[in-house]
Amino acid sequence: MTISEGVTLILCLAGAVFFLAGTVGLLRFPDFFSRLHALTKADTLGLGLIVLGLMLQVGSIAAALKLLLIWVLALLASTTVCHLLGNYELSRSSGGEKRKAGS
Amino acid sequence: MTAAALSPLMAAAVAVPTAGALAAFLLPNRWRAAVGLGFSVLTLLATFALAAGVTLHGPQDLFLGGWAPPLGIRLHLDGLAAVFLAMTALVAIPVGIYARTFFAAGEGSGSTDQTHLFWPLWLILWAGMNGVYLSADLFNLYVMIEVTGISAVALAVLSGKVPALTAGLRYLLAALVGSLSYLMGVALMYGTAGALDLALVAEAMDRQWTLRVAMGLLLVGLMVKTALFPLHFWLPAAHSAALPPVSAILSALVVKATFYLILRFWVEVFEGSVTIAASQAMGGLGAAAILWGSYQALRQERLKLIVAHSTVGQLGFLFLLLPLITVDATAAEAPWLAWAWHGGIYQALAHAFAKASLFLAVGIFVIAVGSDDRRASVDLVGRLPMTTFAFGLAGMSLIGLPPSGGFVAKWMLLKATFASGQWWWAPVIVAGSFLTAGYVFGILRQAFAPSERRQPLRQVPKTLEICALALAVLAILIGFRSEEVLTLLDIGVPFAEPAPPEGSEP
Amino acid sequence: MNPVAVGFDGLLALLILFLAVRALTAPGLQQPVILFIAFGLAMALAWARMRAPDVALAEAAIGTGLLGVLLIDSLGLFTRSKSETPPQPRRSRAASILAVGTTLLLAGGLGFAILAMPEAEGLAAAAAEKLGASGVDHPVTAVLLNFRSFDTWLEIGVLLIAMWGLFCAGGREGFAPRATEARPGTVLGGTVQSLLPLVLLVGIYLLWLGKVDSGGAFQAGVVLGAAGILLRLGGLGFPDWLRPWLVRTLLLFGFAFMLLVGLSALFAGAAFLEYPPTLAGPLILAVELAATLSIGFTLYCFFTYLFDLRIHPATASSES
Amino acid sequence: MTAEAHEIYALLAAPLFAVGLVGVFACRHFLKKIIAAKILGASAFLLLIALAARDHGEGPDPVPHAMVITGIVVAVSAAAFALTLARRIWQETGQSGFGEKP
Repeated sequence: MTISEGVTLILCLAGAVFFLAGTVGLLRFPDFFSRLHALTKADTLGLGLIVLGLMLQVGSIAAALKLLLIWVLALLASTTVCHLLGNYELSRSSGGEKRKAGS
Repeated sequence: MTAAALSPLMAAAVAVPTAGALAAFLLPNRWRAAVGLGFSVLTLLATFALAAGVTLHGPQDLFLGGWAPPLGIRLHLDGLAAVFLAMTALVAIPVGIYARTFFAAGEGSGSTDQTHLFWPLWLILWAGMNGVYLSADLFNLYVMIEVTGISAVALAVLSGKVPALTAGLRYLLAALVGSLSYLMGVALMYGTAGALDLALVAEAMDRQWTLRVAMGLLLVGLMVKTALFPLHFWLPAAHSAALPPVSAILSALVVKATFYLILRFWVEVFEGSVTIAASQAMGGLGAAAILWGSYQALRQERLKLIVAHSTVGQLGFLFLLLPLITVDATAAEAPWLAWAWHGGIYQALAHAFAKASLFLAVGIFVIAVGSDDRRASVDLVGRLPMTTFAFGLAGMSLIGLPPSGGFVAKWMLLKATFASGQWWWAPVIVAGSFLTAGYVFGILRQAFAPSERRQPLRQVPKTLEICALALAVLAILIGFRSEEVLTLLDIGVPFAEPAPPEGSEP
Repeated sequence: MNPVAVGFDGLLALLILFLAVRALTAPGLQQPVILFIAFGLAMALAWARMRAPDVALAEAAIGTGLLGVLLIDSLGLFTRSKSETPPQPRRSRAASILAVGTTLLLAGGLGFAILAMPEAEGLAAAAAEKLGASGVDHPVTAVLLNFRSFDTWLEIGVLLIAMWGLFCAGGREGFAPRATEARPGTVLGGTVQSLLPLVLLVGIYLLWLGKVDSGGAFQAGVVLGAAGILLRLGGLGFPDWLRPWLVRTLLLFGFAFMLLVGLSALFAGAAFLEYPPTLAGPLILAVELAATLSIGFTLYCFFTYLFDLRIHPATASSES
Repeated sequence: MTAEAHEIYALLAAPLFAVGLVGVFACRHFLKKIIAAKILGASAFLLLIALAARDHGEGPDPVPHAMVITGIVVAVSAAAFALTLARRIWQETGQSGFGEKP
């Protein structure tokens, strides 16, 4: 095993651990916002680590950039979706008093 | 006409109605009917040219895109295809004229404007049916079946009313189950035979397990779409809730398209691998359909439901054909094979014209009387003589009274049952005719009965009445001109000799 | 034989089956819809495992993506607009046993048939042999747009027919004028609008890629359609400049264009849909461009029509 | 891709087909019926692709791939049509399944 393969292995395993943690959090956390928190944070980091690990293995710069683009787009999408979900939950659960749980 | 001219004409049988559908959709609403009828006439001409061409030059093949099977898609034209193409076109013209007048008079539209979609949908449905008759490729047939099925459901819900919507969703789900079961059968066949062209698949057929299951899936899928008892559950509601011209199309033509496929698969692809027991089972279902459908028709209170249930029963007669043509090797040259074959196809033709006429006539009754209740249609003979006459003529053919097309069909089927020794189908045929007579005369008696409480009728455009009568006359006329039809029918499908002629082998 | 791979495929197969069963047996509507979307994603993984990336792309984008959006949108309708669903009678025990029994019987019979299937050659060799004359270098694109272009043409037609079906079922031909509902959030709208150039780029890239690799009109069309749907969700209504005649033209453009190509072959004395060998490449690209446009627009219209119908139902005509 | 893998997926098509078919009839809600029909379709696609993966030296067979792409588009078109019908029936009558009292 070369050094780069070793690094890839470590990064991917770390990424998988984050995914696992995020999923456990989604299942175990008590309320909506902490679940959302667990999911998005862990997925973002997990995906990032795996992408980083895979970037070491592809042959060309172009392919590596494509992988990076996947991560950036996933980041954008998850941020937007997280915002929408949070907004929806806020308007649903507290009606008028949006301030309370907003912090 | 040369044989070379037939290839573009075969493509035209699909392409011309499609072009008509697109033109009709693109143009403003007020031009759609004219464009639709114009393209209908063009399609009729193409169809008749194909029938003439196949009579002169024999069966033809067309490789679409210039790619021969096994890779490409083949269209195949023979007598059987030509007869069904012609049947569809002959029903299409009167129904089209009826529809134009019907919608122009503001019937069936209510406050919604989507009825203008009749023309695009009907023409694409026609294109799909022509494709079903011509295509000789398992997967292309799947796509054709879907084109036909989805446009048929869209037409069935054209009125936008709740009963039509509910019946339409049931129809759509049944159609999906049917076509996906068919597709599963296709997948198994492709896996076993490694080809999609019907002639190539037929070569690979044997009594192997996988192919039997594939055959079963394919047949059951097509039976759902043909509404063979007990898979007919979706038909009465869908056919009776649709607008009259649509009901005529659905009942007369659309169910025949999948029956046509069952027939083609049975004699050209499964030939040699179907067992006598399987054919008897199919015949048994047909017999049950005749009795159950006709009995249900007798019990209905609403005119359109009577005619719709009658379709379930009359479709049963078609399936009696299968046990009569499936025989062991000792009877391979028997004369009754041709009788049964001709009788079955004739039943399909006669029913198409008669049923279209009945639905159009009932549509006229409903407009005139203002109610679908059978008890409301009293004392009509003096006031709607032409339509009552049309109903009587079409009913005559449905029952099988001479000299109608229905008589020729049932007579030939009866002859075949006795000649083949399968006498047990004969009582079913006779009982079916009596039950049919029961509901036809039930309506006619009312129409002839003078009544005190007769209500004023609404004015019905004469064109509607002429269209219904024209179809009824066709149903009778094919009883007189059977020789021409049978000559055409025999081209390329000399019975029990399904091998394609030379030149068509890829 | 690689035990890790077999183990992975076995687990994935079990997962797919589990998701399918649960999607149909889970209570309520929300769970089934979510489980069905998960089922679609797992299927996409299965396609990829079987070296069918074209199918994986199509399934993930159309089969799961678009249909998932439509299902989730329906979820809101079915659970909200009428106050309470009537209490469903419990299914009897006998009916459940019948359902399970039928399922097992069917699965057994069909499974046996699949196991007993002999190994037929298939058409891979035939397609490889003719690939050089097809005008493209990717075998799947060659089959779709040349060898079996008749199927593809009709399939684009089915999209159009389904749109007509939607018009009939919805009780209105055409689209509601610019919708007036509030924007769900400026973050979504902003993100979508800033990503739009990238989405268009990806669409064109996929279209161009179809000549040599996995990709093509369907995948590109879906990407364009999805961009439209996101814009709609982001608060951008059906654009005013899309006049009814333009809508109709866009809906049938791909289907009609391919018909014209097919018919001009007839007039040139060739078979329907036959391309002259020297022109096959450019013609296929032109057909794909037209198809992409129509596919993307039709998928967008599926969604928009349903979405509008929820907000502005057609005039009720419930008298029977 | 090992030789065994496509056999696993080919075999998976059988229970999926059965589940989908029974589901179309047994499920009560329109939405679930539509989902069942989609699963039914997926089973046929799965078998076709698994058959294409049987390698005879030229790589995967492109014909079933094209068939399945065609099939997916057709299936989604039909599903969108069915959804429209179901939603319209619900909006007009409040029925979410066949044979319900409004």
